[in-house]
Amino acid sequence: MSLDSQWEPKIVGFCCNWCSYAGADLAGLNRLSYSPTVRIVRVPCSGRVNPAFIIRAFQRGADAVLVSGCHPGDCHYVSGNYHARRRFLVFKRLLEYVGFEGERLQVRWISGSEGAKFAQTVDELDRKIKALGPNKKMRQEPPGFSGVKDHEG
Amino acid sequence: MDNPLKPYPATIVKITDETPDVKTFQIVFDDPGVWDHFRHKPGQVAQISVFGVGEATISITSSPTRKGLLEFSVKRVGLLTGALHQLEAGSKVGIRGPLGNHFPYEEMKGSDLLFIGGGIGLAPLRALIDFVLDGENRSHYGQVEIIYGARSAADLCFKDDLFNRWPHMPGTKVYLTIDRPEEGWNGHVGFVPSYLEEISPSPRNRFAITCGPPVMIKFVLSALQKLGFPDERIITTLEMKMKCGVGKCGRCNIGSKFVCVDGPVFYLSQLKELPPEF
Amino acid sequence: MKRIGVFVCWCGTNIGGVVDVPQVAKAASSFPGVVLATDYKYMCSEPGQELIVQAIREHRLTRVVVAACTPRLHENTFRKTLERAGLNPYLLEIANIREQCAWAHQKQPGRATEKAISLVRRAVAKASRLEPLFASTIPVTRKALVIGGGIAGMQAALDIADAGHQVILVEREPTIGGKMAMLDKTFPTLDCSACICTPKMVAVAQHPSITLYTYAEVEKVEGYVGNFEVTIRQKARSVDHTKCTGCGTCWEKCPTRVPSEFEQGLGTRKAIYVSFPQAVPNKPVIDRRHCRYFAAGKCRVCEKVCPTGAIDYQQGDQLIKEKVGAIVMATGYDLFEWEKVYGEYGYGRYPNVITSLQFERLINASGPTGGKILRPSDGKEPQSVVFVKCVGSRDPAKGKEYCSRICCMYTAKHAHQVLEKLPGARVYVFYMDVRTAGKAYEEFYLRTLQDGAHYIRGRVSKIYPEGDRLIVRGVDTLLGRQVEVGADLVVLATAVVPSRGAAELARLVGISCDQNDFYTEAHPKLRPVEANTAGIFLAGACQGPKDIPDTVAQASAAAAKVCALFSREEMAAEPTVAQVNQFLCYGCLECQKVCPYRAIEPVTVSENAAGKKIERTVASVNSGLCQGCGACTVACKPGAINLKGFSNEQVLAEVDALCL
Amino acid sequence: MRETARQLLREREVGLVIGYAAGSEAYWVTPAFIKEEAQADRLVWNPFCVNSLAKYLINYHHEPYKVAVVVKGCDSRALVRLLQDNQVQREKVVVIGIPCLGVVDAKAAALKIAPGTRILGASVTDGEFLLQTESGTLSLPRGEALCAKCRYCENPTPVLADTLLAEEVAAEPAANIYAEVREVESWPREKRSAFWDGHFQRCLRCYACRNICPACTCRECVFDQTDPCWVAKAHNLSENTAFHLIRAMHVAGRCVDCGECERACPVNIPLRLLNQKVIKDIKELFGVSTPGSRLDEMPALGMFATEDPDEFN
Amino acid sequence: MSVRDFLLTREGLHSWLSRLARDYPLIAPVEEEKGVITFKQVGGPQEIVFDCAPSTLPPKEWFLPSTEELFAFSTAGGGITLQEPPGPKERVLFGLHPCDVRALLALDPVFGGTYPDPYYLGRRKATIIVALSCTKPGPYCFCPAVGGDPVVAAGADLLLTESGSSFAVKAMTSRGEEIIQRYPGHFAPDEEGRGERARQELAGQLAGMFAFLPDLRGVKEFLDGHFELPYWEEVASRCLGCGICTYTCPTCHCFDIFDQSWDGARGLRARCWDSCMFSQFTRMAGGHNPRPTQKERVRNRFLHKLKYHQDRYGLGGCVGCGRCVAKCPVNIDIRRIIGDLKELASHG
Repeated sequence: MSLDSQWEPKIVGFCCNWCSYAGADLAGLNRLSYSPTVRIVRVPCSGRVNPAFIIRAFQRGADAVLVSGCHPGDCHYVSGNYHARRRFLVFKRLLEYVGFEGERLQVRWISGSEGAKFAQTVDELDRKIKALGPNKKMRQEPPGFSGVKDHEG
Repeated sequence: MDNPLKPYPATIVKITDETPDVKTFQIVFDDPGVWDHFRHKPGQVAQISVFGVGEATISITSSPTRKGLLEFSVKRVGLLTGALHQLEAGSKVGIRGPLGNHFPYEEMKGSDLLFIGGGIGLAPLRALIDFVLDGENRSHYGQVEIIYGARSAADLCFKDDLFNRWPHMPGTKVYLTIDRPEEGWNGHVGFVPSYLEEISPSPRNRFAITCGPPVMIKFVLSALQKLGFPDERIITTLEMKMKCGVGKCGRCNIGSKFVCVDGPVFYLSQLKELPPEF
Repeated sequence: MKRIGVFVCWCGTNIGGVVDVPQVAKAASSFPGVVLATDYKYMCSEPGQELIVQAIREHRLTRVVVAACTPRLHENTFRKTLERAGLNPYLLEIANIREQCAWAHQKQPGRATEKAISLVRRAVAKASRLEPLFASTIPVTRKALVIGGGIAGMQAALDIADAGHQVILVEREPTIGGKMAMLDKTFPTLDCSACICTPKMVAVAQHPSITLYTYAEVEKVEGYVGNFEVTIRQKARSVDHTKCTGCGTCWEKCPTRVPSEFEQGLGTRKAIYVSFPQAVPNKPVIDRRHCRYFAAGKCRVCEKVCPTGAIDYQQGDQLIKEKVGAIVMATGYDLFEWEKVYGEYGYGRYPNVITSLQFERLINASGPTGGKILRPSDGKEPQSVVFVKCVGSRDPAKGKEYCSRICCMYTAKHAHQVLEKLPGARVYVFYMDVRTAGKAYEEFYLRTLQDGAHYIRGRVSKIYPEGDRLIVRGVDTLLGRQVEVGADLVVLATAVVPSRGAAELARLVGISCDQNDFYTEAHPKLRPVEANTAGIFLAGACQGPKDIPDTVAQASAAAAKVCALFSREEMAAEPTVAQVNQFLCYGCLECQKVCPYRAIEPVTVSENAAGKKIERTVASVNSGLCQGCGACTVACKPGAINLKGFSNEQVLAEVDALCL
Repeated sequence: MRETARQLLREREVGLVIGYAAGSEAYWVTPAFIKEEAQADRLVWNPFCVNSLAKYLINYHHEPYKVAVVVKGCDSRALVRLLQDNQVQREKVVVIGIPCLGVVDAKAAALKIAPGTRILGASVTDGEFLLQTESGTLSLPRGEALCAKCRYCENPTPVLADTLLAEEVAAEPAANIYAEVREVESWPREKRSAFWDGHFQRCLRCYACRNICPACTCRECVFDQTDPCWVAKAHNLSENTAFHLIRAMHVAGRCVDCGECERACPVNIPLRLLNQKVIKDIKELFGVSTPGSRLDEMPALGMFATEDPDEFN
Repeated sequence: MSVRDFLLTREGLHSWLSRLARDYPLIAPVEEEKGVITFKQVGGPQEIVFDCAPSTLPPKEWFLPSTEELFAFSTAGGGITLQEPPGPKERVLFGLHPCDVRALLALDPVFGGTYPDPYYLGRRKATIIVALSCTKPGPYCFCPAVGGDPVVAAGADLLLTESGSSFAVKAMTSRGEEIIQRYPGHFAPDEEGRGERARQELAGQLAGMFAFLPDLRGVKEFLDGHFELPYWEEVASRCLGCGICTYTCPTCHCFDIFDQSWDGARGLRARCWDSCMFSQFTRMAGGHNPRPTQKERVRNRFLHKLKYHQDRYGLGGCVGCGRCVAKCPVNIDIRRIIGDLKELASHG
């Protein structure tokens, strides 16, 4: 993908059904305008988000990933977000360690009443990623003649 | 085949439900010219591609005498066969083949033939059965007897052939059995090997060709030996995981033989020479 | 291929005014598996739904994607639509193109359309991976267990029993009644506590549907919602209650006196005792720790005097197994052990520094002083009484961070009572804030002020003796100066904490506690009386400090929840639960550790491995307990445990589709 | 060791002893599976006994007999993890612990020891490994020959053993175990990225790192699954990176820092540097110890504390 | 017949390689990472490692890439279009040792035969092979034991042998001759047979330098008659089941075929290396596995090297490069295996 002015970031969001997805709905309900670059996958809980999902998103060309769940203590499932918190503290550091820009993985606690926070988070992320440009780490092109390694390539 | 790894584009024209987990796919090549050099022989297999999912090795169940189309009976067991089962008539697939060796139909000329099948194992036999029964080929062979069994009546494949076609062909007998008694079944009940012993066909001037689940094959082979069939006239087919189908990818070897090119058809005498890794 | 139908909704102009709906439908028609893509003004309307039903039939659709408003709104609506067309309701996926697209990107219609297409692509990808799901049903044993026989437990038990269900009430003390039975009056109405509490106790005892186990504890809880198996330990009373008539001869004659728990140590009881005269059951138990016979092997006075031969020294603990469908936790509270940390208040060394609950006994007509306010050290009437609030509450350094909620009101009540009973006495109340949220509470507090109580805003820094009096030193933060008050009696409003053993009980029952060991409700707003484990409900102060009306309200609410559960013989379980692939599971049981619902248990499976029969341990999900959070799926390395409806395959396919 | 093995086998206390036998070169050993007393003489213990043997126990999980296994301190952590994960039953294992002064990096030794050399005996001093060969004594300076994982050893003495074959060795005061990790952390992002890309693109996906790893005990690994396909089979930088990152997360909280992955890697990918990063972060973030060092401490990512650090508000 | 032997000075070699790198993709051993020598395209001679013996990974990657596209497919628009990738450009592979060349000869019949594999054969045809005689065996080399010779490289186009300050060059094929003619001025005809002498001299020196040469005599015959041996269990108990031995082996050729597609409509079919050491290698969709335990898998690999390849193609399956010996993390050493089998054979 070229870095021309046409480029828009591709951001995959994982939102828990009970808080953050509702927060995103609320943002819309309140007609808060935010960048359309984030596209959400609904999951029951932030604790359902496997780091492998995020890796896959980066492989497939996502420029950033947003994981969002209930605030600690408010998890619909009691402790899912606490597990998620531990996991993503570690995973984010690992991503940075192997050379990702840390901003490309955002984890945020957004409650069902925080429509504005959702919109703001998305816009902030969008701005950051626009400044960083497209993600190149792990990015694959759709399978065709250049999808896999070939020495003669 | 200038590139043995590249399939011919083809289209499913008809799908028949054989049993709850077996479907028969009628497939024609998109380029009718392919048929002229495809020229499969009974017993050979082909790779069916579902693009985006992969390939599976399936025996060709239609006789080459049925020109212009191929039939494959596929049992749903894994990812690819599962994907295949979801396709509908009109779907595009790829066909790579024909692969492997074939039943020694030339050598069998002049002999009686005894087919012993179990479950989906009738599929490769059917290619030879129809080949032998079709047109003028019939005159080259003696009696044709088919012993076939399945877990239940519903699990019998090719019911039309079994009940409506083969029994009415000259010099042809069909013996059916199912594993357990069930309502509405008046036929034989019991496992194929014991039914074979009951029928006790004479080994004289007769080839026995068997295919079915590994356990069945094991007991059928010993039953046939007990009946006096020589190893050189007992023929079976083997199934191994295959990828390339052309003897290169390395996974279907039994000793130094590759099932994909040296098989799938083996005489018992050959099997006895192979290490027991199948 | 799956035959997928895509239905794009205009939602009038809500979606259609921003997103180019026909273009979305057109784009969707080219997605893999899509055999029909169409649009309609209002999909959720009757004709809209009919359109879907017709299309499912006509095009033999096997999966349906509706692109419309948030699934939180109409997922159920459209599931029913699918059902009407004969399709499994879970073969539906919704693309949220209203809240999360049209409404949020009104100013960028072009990009909104682009995003809508992407969201529909995601939904199609997920739809093609959807599998039919079936709600399973769980049989429900319509019998409830209530743990704790205080006002919360009694109320819950009575409500459930009145609805026609069997109830087992377990109380670890020899009597039910709990803390409320100890109180003198209740604020703000100043009703006699005993007068409203003891009839409840009797009602419980006499209710034909309530089985009462006092002096008993829950030992083990197995099973899951609708199907718990509970083991109750009936502690040895050493008295055969079937023979005992409660005549009282034994405790009259018993030679051993020990401080009474019921009197908060201000009075005594015997080694064979009933806690208080109105106890239910009104039959004694022997406190073996203090009984001479059990301690020294001699005495047997009670046995000798008992007219019915009810004394049974040989009696042992009994284990009782009960099957119940629901459990109500009503374990109440205890007081914060201020003696351990408040050195500045004398570590409990000064007899005239007492807790509010002791004060309740002191002022209670049936209490050790017959309702006279006499100070413990010398039995004199105090002339100056100092109340100190927030002892252990709102004190993260020494006690608890939280507010105990009831102290402001009962201290006002106590102040009022002192001023009423001891005319001329001075009353000082040290406070941080006065919180009087409740019907007629603020009015009551103001009355106490009018009565003449001195409220001093500030913490007490030290209490020390001077002669036979105490000096209470504190700061009046309103005046900004130090104050010292002489006191004959100091009453501490100590923090409310979960009753002793609450955390262990939580572990045993399988629910979770917060950092203060109060039981955690399933949702702080929407499910305040349910524990996080299905079938377990919370009533009263075990969930957090609360006063009697709130406790009773919560108890009745919990009872209502239990009755709702018991309204059918079977309950439907959500089918979006975790499921174990036993082939992949290698039995590390990491999933069990992260499951907040105790829905995962190890089971042993036997299988053939290289010709040998072996047994291995694998995880197994109880779909009755599983709530579908999916925490286990990420804890599982090989992906052996998967979540139906949000499976690994589905989420990966969604990610793939969104990135295209 | 031989005596212990002989005794265990003689008294039928165990049906199998897993230990080390001499390898085909002086600086290699090979795992030995001794079932008969007479075979016990094949067992050796020398500074080349680097392999972790604990994971082999899984293969004998269903055997009726007990198995004895030789473990060093680092290997004992692996054993603890296997016990915690129910992959090994404690009552079916006899743990022969060897307090260890450090083992030799075979790659370094191979530069000093000619192929075909026979080692007659070995000893360890503060500064060197001394090897008796047919042609005299050979010295390997500790600084050059010591295995990287032994430079800072948290458990020179096994944390779990039924018998110890030598005097306990005290752990050195905690040094800067993660100096290399911190070094990489301190690099500019581009440098880190290039560094790991360079390594990951070389990966052959031979899965030796996984197969040798005591934290990898799945019956079927996600990387071998085709539905869902977590990581494609294709060998390229993207898939290889995905492989290594997912693997790092799978062993997060389980990796005992035995260094076997790095040793096994045929193309010298510094895998320990990757896994140590995770160990270090988990320790710093959640205040736990190196996995496997305590039987009562379970994997950190399988639990939580409400007061865990939070960066996600 | 034209002259086939030439001499090349060290400087000449460097300038020739520089020219080659300009004219062709030039592939040669480079030290990719400390201690890891692999064949990579180079910009010039300065990047090349000349004295590796042998490289960490074999050059087979250039004929059977670890991952390679077979064709791209598209089912968009109702039909199917398949498109194969373009064939490789002509390139020069420099620095193969004789064992590596022998390994290619062992692979040729696998990919040729009744079903010629256009991908492998295309690469083979496009590759000019310049081999280099060994000047010193690697620590685990044992090619003489399996019929190899460190100074003979039948199958290469050119063979270079270091001799003092210069290299003896032997054109083994007409293609080799052509390439020499294409670079006049670099090669001096060797009319006095210096090259031959140098090679013989080197062969003499090398003969005693192999640390361990297992005796293969009678081993295949023994294996012909003994499939079931408890010995394999012992080997398997140590084996980790990783793919190191097969991936570093210059003659292992197993591969897997898989499809890759993000949307099911467009994608590609590719193959990548696979290993008979992996448990799922032979496991069928229904769950049956003809080689269910590591014992069968280990046995299959060694029988493949020592017997099956010979049976099928009349060629040895092991060329004695010692790569698997060097890299096996649990020291399963084929030299020892051969020795052990020999011993088992002698004990009947």
